[in-house]
Amino acid sequence: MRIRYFAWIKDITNKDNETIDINHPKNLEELKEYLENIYPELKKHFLQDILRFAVNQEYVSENLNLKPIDEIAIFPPVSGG
Amino acid sequence: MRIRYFAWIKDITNKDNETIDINHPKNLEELKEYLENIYPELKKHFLQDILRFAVNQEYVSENLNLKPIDEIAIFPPVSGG
Amino acid sequence: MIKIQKKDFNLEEEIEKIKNNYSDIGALTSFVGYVRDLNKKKDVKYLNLEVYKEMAFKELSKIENNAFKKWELIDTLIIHRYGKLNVNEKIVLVSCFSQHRKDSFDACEFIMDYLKRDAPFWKNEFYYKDNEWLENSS
Amino acid sequence: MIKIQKKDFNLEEEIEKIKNNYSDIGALTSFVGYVRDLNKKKDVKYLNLEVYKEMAFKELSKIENNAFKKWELIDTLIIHRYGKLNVNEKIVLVSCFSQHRKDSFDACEFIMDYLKRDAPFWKNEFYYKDNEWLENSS
Repeated sequence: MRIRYFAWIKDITNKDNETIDINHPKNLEELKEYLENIYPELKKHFLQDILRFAVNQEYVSENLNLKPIDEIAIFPPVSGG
Repeated sequence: MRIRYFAWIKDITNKDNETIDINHPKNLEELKEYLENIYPELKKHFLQDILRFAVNQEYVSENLNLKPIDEIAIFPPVSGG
Repeated sequence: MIKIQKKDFNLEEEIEKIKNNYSDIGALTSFVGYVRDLNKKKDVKYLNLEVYKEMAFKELSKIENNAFKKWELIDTLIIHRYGKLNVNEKIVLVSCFSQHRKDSFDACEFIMDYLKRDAPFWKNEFYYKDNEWLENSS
Repeated sequence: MIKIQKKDFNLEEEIEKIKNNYSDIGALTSFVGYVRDLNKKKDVKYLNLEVYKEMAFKELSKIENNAFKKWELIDTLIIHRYGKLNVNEKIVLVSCFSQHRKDSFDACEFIMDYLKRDAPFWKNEFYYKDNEWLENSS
């Protein structure tokens, strides 16, 4: 599955996207745990519940199951307009 | 005093303005009576209370006293915009 | 700024002329009114728009001033045309410039509402067989 | 129509392109957002505007569709820029075309509110000494 990062999330991950190929997380909560291990700084932002998640370009707020072909995006509150 | 007519009022008066020089009406009610005599068709519109009056380019709804230098305008409801 | 004119106008140019004077504008709401092809279920050929010009300036200035009292505005622009206007032509532009969007939205709608109610313009709408003086509903 | 682009746009041209397709449009409300010279009490040099383009199209389409369900609209136009934007440059245009003005006013404000809340754009605002990622207040 492909993970995309936007705005200041990229400063934490040092990349704007990456692909997780094997033993992929089964759902969003597992993905968060997986990413917390790689990027410990993400943990506090996950805990504060300020970030937004999109699966295949749609907002998700529940613990959706993930498929290997999904594109998951993680980003801070938006500021367009 | 100068009287100005707009929109379909001009079709009743057959002019878009006229000047009343002597023995001028002292107030708006006297002016209406004066004009009703010249243009009988105006009477029903005055009675229906649909027309609007402006003295020196300001709306008036009361029986304002008039001075010889005043410009009085009589017109139907507006339709700009 | 208030302009009452016969000729058409270019939105980009008119708006830029105002915008160029300020760097603190974050929001602009603009309303444009057009001549429609159909009104009162009749095909419209064109409008003849009459104005009481001296009073229109006074009345639109009053409405603008009231908007400035009610909202945080940086500038406003009102252009109203008169004379013969064909279907699809612009009739009116109201633009409200502010720092934040809520002020510009509310002020623009307020100015349009009062312009429709009080500004001394009259539309004489010409159809294929006859014509009619319009009245704005209040 | 939704456009997500780096380059600037001309209001008159973009609006006329839509307006030319219809003769029953009587009302157009447009909102334009600009880069301001001052924010958070700091002098702004420029913005870097980031977008999640594929999602922005989807999200803006949803918002447009919701506006069409709620109001009598003839057409809508949303242009949102991204990349480096200097002070005074346009960021966004939302235009709502309808027969009557109330629909265009309400729909335009609705689209702007939801665009600000949900469309995946991020402003990285550069001041003279530092920079900051902004967040829209909800």
